[in-house]
Amino acid sequence: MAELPQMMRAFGVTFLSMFRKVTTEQYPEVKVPTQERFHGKHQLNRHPDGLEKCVGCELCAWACPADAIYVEGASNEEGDRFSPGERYGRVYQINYLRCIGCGLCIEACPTRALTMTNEYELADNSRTKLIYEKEDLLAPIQPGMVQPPHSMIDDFVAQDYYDGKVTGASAEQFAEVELIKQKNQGI
Amino acid sequence: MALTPVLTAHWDDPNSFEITSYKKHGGYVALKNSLKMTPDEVIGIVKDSGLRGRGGAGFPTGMKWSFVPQNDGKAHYLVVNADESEPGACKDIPLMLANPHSLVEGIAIGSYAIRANHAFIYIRGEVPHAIRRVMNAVEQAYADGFLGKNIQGSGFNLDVVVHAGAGAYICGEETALLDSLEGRRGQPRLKPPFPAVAGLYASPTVVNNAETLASVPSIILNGADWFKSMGTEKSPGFKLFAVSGHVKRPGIYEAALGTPMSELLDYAGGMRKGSKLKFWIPGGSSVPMLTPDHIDIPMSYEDLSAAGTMLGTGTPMMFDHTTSVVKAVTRWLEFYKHESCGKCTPCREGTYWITGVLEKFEHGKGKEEELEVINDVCGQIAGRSFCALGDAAATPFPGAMKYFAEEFRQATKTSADASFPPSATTIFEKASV
Amino acid sequence: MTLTSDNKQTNTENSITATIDGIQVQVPKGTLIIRAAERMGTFVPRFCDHPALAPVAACRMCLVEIEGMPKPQPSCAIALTEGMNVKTQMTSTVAQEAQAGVMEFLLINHPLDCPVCDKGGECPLQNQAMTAGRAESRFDIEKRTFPKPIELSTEILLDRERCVECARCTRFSEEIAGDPFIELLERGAKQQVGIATDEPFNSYFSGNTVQICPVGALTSSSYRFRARPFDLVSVPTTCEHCAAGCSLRTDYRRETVMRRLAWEDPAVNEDWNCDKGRFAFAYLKENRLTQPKVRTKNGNQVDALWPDAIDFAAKGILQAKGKVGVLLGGRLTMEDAYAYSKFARLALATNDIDFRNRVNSEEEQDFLGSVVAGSGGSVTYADLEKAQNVVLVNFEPEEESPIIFLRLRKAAQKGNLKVTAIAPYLTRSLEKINAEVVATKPGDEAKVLRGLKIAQESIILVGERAAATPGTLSAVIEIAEKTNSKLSWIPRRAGERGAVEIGALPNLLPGGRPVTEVSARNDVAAIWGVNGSDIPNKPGRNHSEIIQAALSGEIKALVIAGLDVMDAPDPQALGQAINAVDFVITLGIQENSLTRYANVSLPVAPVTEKSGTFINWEGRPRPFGRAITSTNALTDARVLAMMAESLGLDFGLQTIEELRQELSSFGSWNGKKLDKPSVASIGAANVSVGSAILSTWNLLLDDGALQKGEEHLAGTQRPVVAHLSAKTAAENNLESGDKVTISNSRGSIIIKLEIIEMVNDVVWIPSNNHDSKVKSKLGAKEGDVVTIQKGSF
Amino acid sequence: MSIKTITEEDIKTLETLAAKYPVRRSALLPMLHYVQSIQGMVSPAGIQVCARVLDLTPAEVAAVATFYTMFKRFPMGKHHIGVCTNTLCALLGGDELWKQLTDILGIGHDETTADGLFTLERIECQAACTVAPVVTVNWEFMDSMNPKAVRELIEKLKMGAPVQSTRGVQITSIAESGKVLAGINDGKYAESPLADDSMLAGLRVAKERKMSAPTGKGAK
Repeated sequence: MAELPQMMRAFGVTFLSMFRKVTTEQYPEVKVPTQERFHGKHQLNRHPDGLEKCVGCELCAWACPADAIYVEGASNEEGDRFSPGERYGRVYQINYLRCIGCGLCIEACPTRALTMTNEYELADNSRTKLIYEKEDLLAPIQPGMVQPPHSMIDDFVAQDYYDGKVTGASAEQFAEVELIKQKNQGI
Repeated sequence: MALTPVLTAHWDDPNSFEITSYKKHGGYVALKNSLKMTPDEVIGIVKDSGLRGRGGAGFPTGMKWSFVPQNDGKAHYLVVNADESEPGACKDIPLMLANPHSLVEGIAIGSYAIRANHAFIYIRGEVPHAIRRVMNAVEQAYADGFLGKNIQGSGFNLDVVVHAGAGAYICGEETALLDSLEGRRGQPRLKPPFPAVAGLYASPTVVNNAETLASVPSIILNGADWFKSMGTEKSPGFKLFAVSGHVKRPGIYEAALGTPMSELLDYAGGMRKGSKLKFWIPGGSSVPMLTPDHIDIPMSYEDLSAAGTMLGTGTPMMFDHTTSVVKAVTRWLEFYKHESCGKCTPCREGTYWITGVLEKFEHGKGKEEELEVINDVCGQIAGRSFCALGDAAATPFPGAMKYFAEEFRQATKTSADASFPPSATTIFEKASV
Repeated sequence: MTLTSDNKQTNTENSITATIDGIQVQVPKGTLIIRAAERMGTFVPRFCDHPALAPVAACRMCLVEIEGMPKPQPSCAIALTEGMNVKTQMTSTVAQEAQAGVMEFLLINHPLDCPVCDKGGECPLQNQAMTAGRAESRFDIEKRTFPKPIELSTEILLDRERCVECARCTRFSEEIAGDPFIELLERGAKQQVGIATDEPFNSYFSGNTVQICPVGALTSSSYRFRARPFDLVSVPTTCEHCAAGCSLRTDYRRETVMRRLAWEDPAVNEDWNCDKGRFAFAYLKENRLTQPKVRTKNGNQVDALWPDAIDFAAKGILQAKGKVGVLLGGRLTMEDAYAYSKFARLALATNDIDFRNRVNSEEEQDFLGSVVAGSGGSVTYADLEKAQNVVLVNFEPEEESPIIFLRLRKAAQKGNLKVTAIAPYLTRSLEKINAEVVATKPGDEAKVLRGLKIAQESIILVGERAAATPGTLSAVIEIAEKTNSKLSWIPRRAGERGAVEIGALPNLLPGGRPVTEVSARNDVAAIWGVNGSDIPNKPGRNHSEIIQAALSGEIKALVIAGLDVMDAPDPQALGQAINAVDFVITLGIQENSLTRYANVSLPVAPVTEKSGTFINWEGRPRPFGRAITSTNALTDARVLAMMAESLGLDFGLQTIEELRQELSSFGSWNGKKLDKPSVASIGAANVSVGSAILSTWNLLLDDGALQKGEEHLAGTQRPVVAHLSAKTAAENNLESGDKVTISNSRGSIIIKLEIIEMVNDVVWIPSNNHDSKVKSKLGAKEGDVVTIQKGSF
Repeated sequence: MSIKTITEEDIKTLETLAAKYPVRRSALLPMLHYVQSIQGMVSPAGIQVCARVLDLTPAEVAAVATFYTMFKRFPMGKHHIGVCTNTLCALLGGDELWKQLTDILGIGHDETTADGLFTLERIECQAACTVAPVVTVNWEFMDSMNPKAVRELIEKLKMGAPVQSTRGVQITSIAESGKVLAGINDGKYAESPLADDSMLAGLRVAKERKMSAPTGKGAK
């Protein structure tokens, strides 16, 4: 019975494993956080007053090796402003069937408008649903922000936004958006 | 050397600007004599005299005249550059105030020599008083038959128009002046073609400084040898030296070229009381500055050139020990920035840049490494700009750094006004404040 | 290495040898250093330099070292001379440092807004900053800023922060276009491009400034922020607007045309094009027809499948065979027009075909058949540039063929061209080509021409409006022959010359062959694979006659293609004709009043979606390929081929290759041509106080169908005013600024009056701008008498 | 302030100015001087008029008008006060005078007082360095100024009291000098003294020290 000790050793492995921590993930019941820098779903960020950071420059689209991003710019007009400065991204689409999560788009973004979240649940049963539109990608309005379109903060120029001088929406901006809301309800 | 009043000889005559006074002292005889010669003979005398342009560049006048093509069937023009705007220069305007007829006569002789029937006197617009005197002189000369049709029965016709500028230093550059005279923005033109071939209205044109032309009648009258008996071999003749600054008696001193600065300073009564010379500039802000060490330098084209500077307009500015070099240089650069025409990149952007940085130094906020940047920027302008204005703008700073680098380093900590209180620099009498 | 302008043997007398970067070069005398270097493969960076503009050496970017010269020199302004030794940035640190210095200066005040700048990605400043710029800026004081952008016109925007003051735009406007409406303002660091407070940059050539701007300072409203250059697909195309035949570059993305640019073509448009050619393409998207429609028995138009629509159409015209008229517009490609020409003769057995949807006459038909068709390139752009004398008859170059205007201006600027214009007055554009005007009343052209001393071997350019006044074209031929002058006919639309060449006229078969000549018919029949007798031998009806015949019932069906009803000489009559006939087939790209009337409306491809050829006024073929390939739009020729097939004909022409093959087999016609017209002039009408002779032409920018949808461009239209001479105005008690009513029995136009120096008894108004719509409101043409009256009714 | 309109009479004057030159466009600077003397500025309307007379586009005229600093695109006051703050004048007291004038008048560079009396401008070198620091009134020179003289000058101008320029004419208004600059002689060339001390400084020393130029053939 020279094999017995060997067998025992083998069973020992099994036995000890019973006390090890299980590695099975209980997804989707339990969602394990990703690594901090995981390349997940994209997000289009906002300035602290709610204006969009995206200027519609298409550099992300140009950088994308998978041709997954489509952007169309447009002019900010007085009374119809979405970002500081002259230009904003009117159309913004990311096709997650194509996206390879490489993050080159993030590096290309000149305004830090585009970043990646840790959100990884990017599956669906329809191809069209996997083309995310701008509203799917925009960061939510946080307290202190107002939903564009609205003006820049009084006396501020676009550069002030890039210089980080904006900390939140001003009273005028709140009032402006409120006024528009009321007008729309009136109609 | 000595003072040689020729142009200024009769300025103390209460009516020196009237034709009667001018004629009394031999005025317009030179014109009559010239009209008896052939144009080429007139050019010959001026060539022989070695007269060099008094506007700054010092180009031989006779040679300039001889470049004009003859018998080409085109109209020729003589244009007088009386756009005196160089910081420090103040000789043409006093000349036109006190003795405008010498200029008018010079124009008539010059026009005859280059076969021009049309002359223009381009005077900067900020001096209506001088313009009045010149307009009057021209009218008087017409009335006495020294201008107009068939001058003195010679068959030579000449019309002279007095034309006022409107505030642009760049119009002192001859091609910019021509553009301005054509009713355009005074921006310099591409050369070639040179004005002698295609100048005003694309016709052969000579552009002469006012003092240059005013010197011509005396040369015609007294001969080239007389003229050459004054001055040095390469810088013959007399010149109006306008000495300004912290001297006892600022003013116009007409002396032979080559007169040492120390001598001129002596005529001007020396530096003001209790002060000592810190630096001086021989001929306008566009030429590099000198120090008291150079005070014995002869004021001639060649000697100043050898000293690394230039005669320029021959109008020395003398600054005493109370003066902040940083402030002086900053102001000059502000001037060049203001006067840059904008046509070429180095001058337009370079003056904007240097001025911005120098202003920090003036307020004691410069950084030492920026001195190197300014120096580089000056190097990027010099020799690369379209016209000489860029070169001029790149002159004051390196010139000042050569002698006063320490003062600029000081200006990284202390403002110019703190280091050199303005109250000491001003020349007001206590009583007048 | 030898560099010469062409492959001809180098003429040593006119060439010089010099050294650039150690390489010996031989170039023609007068070649600028920058060009010589470029041709040997060394690109010297530059901003202000442009080969078509006079050198200014302002930007100083192109500084190079020249042996023997103490300072670096601008290579854009100095011609290479014998033995000169030049070192560019490739071999000289002096040059390299000088260029780096200038680049640093250019960038100190330049905003860092490349991501939002329309030029980003195709920007010379951006590119050269990569080759000659520093990685980091040493400039840390405040940048110069300006509010941005400002509108120079409704079409052109200016961002002054981005401007590098190279003055290309202002020099272009002054030197090339002759419209110095933009200028450098202010001075020094504040210098900026701008307009006068009360006069916008409304030049017909303003778009070129956007293209030649080496930075993103000038942008166009229509393209602003619409796409990035790196996201566009560029294809070479030919402009479909006028008969100039400009080469264009069409940039599209996702099957939508984003912008159009001038494509350099030295023989035709050089570096330029006009704003209409550049900006007027929004119509491609307006009211596009995508589906065939047929009218059902109950009178409704419904969508139909192609085979059904084709069958329906074929049946409709079969019923009317022999009584079908074909009305075409002047904008068809040569290939498509040819298909109509063949279809009319073979399928419809008729010569009732005319492409002239505008003023026309039998005299003109004969003129086109005898002088224009098959004449090849009798006059070219190069001829115009070299010409000594040019006579313009009923032709306003800047409005009716702007590239001819640019060539004439170029020649006039050089000072050796004398232009004489037979026109009612000296327009501003005629002034810009130093033209002399022989003030002529419409109708008197023939008389004036005959009385004029015209130099031998002149060039005579006659416009399409000559058809309006009987005898003019006859006189033009007569004078051209008498003075041994070259004669060229300048139509307004891109397709007209091609339509003449392929015989889309009642009296012509392809290649200038008269329908009346039996050998001509046999020639054509052989190619078409039919008998000569199958081709109708009598001249057909022209546009006006077809309409008359439709009204009288002699014509029962109409095939209408590429035609805008508002262009018709009498839109009202055309409308009535359509109502009168039994069956109407329209082929077009847009839904409009015509297609809505049709029994069958068939959508066809616009120029961007097909290949084709326009023959420009010179007779020069301007072939172009298909830009947008993904749509299923069919060409007119393909639709006709389908219809012919449905009629059981062996028609061919299924593909563009097949079409071109067939066209090339025609060769030239050496037989008898049509007789030259010899029509007597009746002279200008006599008018009394209260009436005047109408003079009118289409302005380049007007309310034409192909300019629809481009508001920015429309904003640069010229002011709409009527012109009268001081005498005529006084007789009618009118003053400048008054409102004047111009009317006839049909209707009236109310328009502001501007009194100018012009021939008496004539009133001039634009043909198709705002309220001044001569055809639809008056149904009148040049030379007609109208009533003039102060104020409105 | 209402801007005067340019009359038919003025246009005739502009025409005569244009006629003085072999090429009419040369008269543009004089014409703009004239327009400015009428309107107190070069207004868009003034630019239009010049453009019409010379057959130029308004942009071409604006390009010229904006290049030269003497042409103002805002309405000037009755008197234009210039203070030279270029190096030499500034150091010798120009800066001090500038500060003083801004204080007294309460305005800065290229600004006009509310009463429409004064427009103040920092000006560059006036070619009068021998009489620094220099202040100009309507471009007539006030040589060798000092704070006290500046105070008196402004007071006199405010009161409408006569002020004589040291080199030029009695001060009237900026409109006057504009006409002279346009080339219209007002005949006031002899109104001021011939020359000041600085101009005669050299001659006086020469006479004092018995110096002279060599004698030539001279006028016989």
